[in-house]
Amino acid sequence: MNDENLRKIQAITEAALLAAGKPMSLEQLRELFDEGERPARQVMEHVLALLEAACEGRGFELKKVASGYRLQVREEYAPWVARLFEEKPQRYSRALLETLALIAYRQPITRGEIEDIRGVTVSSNIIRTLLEREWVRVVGHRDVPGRPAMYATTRQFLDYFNLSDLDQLPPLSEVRDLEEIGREIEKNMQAEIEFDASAGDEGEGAGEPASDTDSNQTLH
Amino acid sequence: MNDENLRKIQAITEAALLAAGKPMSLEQLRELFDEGERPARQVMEHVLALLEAACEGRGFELKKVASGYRLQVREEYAPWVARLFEEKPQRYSRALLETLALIAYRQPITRGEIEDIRGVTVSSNIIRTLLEREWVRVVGHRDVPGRPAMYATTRQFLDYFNLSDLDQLPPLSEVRDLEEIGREIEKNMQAEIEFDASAGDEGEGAGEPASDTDSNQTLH
Amino acid sequence: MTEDTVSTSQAETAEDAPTSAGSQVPLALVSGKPVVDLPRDLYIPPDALAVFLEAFEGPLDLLLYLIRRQNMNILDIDVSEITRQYMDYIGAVEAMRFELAAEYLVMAATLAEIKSRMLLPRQESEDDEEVDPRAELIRRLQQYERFKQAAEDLDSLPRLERENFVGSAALPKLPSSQPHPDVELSELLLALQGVLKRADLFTSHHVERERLSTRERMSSILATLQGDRFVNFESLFTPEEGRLGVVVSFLATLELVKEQLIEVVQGEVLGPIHVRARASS
Repeated sequence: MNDENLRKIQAITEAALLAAGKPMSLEQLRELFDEGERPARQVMEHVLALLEAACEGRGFELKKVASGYRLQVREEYAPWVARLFEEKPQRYSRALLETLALIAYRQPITRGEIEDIRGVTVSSNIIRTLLEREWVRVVGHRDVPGRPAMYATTRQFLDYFNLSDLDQLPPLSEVRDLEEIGREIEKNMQAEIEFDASAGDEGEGAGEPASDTDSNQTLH
Repeated sequence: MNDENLRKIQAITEAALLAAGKPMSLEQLRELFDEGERPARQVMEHVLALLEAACEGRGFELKKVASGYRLQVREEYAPWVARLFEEKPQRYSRALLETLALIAYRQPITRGEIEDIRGVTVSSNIIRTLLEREWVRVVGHRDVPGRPAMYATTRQFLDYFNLSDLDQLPPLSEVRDLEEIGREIEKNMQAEIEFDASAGDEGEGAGEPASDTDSNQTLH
Repeated sequence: MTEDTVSTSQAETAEDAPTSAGSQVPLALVSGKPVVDLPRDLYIPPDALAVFLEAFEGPLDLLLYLIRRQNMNILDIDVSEITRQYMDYIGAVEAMRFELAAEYLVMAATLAEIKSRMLLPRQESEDDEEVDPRAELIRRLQQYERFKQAAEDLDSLPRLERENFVGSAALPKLPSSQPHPDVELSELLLALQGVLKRADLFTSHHVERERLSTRERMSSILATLQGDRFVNFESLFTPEEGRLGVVVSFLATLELVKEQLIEVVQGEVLGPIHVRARASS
């Protein structure tokens, strides 16, 4: 068996393992070849050793597992490869955004106070999500029965929204004015377009109807 | 950007392409990296060139298709690799291929226009199959009565046929324009009349292409 | 290896088949006369008629086939001969009572019309350039042949699952990652606007205009007042922030007192002032 022949068997083996995307036994690999050209077991083993060496320094490696040999992405590259499989994040609910906005504008504020203004209960999930994202934190407890936690926004919240401090949020009077909001959004979008042509694809959908239960409001 | 860094980006790129098992665009590849370490476009292009070279002599190659880059088994090893798959590769009917060819070369095109050229109705099944395979899509409606859908091919179509661009389709055979055809016919009929009024009944062997050299005749 | 998977089309199969009908039993009666043999020059045996409609992609395809059999050039078709063969074909198929697609009959009519027009003396006209009655048919045949060829070219391109296989490798253990949704500031403001509009319905609530920096400072002061301990009032101020910063801190402290969130204690007149969170007591 000359070198050229070995190289060809090695390339075919690599090709087959990549096309199969699953483990193949030594026998299965040998059966890719016509009887007349089928490499002996020892030759096949030798070729697999050659292939293993040839994957040195590459993105993948040859692994022997129970059902045979397979090519596998090297574990050291898992952090990058994992990004391929990140699920597209869900959008936040209207309820969450309202809660966040109230914490930003009315901090420190308790859950009960948020509920009073929103007219509906605030789910624990929303609070937990905001805490996990480190956009809000508990800054104390109000001295009333039950000692409810008071929430405030964090530095990470400001960083995320590109604010240096809360004063950079538009004043409430402007927030009440729909046209003002429209202008604001337009301005933001203009800025996005200027700085990042691709950003324009997102962010316009904010006006979607609230998906959760807060449409049936009850008076307290 | 030093060599070690480039090698790492190259290995990550290879790992990601093998993990994805489908084409990835330059941008998608760059987005595997955190902003801080994200390679510039030129660097990424350089890395892809390095990767392409590194696949020399192996079982697979880097291929650029319409939706990006993919690692694929070298065609020369397809005969061995095909044995992995029990099922024979799918064959497509002439009707489907002709419809697909018309959409590919004449896009955007309506079903009626396809039928005009093929001289037969196009079955809904064919259109549905093409849409389901995501080889074609509706790109609009022609502004005529009934507003028929106009079809065009997709990137997946190009990917499937190993093309990066519609320009890479085999060129259409030439067609002589109608005026030219008209002249040819005149010429031929003239010849028929002159030489043998009854030639039309036999006709065998009359297939010599009319050459342009004997075009001393003018239309009436 | 791949070549033998590419089988010939049915039309070609028919072409290769024996030419003799091989039967003396009348196939059918056509116009009262028994049809014993299939028409001359037809290379489709009777049993192949069953696949006739599938074998050809319509009348243009059949015409091209007939033209090729005669070694004719498309530009130079002998309409009478082709029409005769075409009609024989149609007749045979109809005689076998196979359902014939309407397109074939339309083409038969078209051919008959062309043939009759070609028999008429040619009329010369001053204004109209005379159009050969075959021209439109030739144009269509040429056009169809182009795309028939293009379809064959397409079919012979290397393609996935036949000549090309995308490489994939097994995955190592991947770190789990939980992506966060993105939020635009404008979304946040719209949400707030929505809630304020609703809140307006509940007249008991008024969210008044306020310096947000004061509320922010209230939060941070509260955050430093964790636990039960008293904190020196002066430590709430950061002189490096300048006059404005000190004023904000002071306003925040007053607001906290007003909202009864902190208590302020002074042990003696002009003595040190201490504050602590009320809830912590």
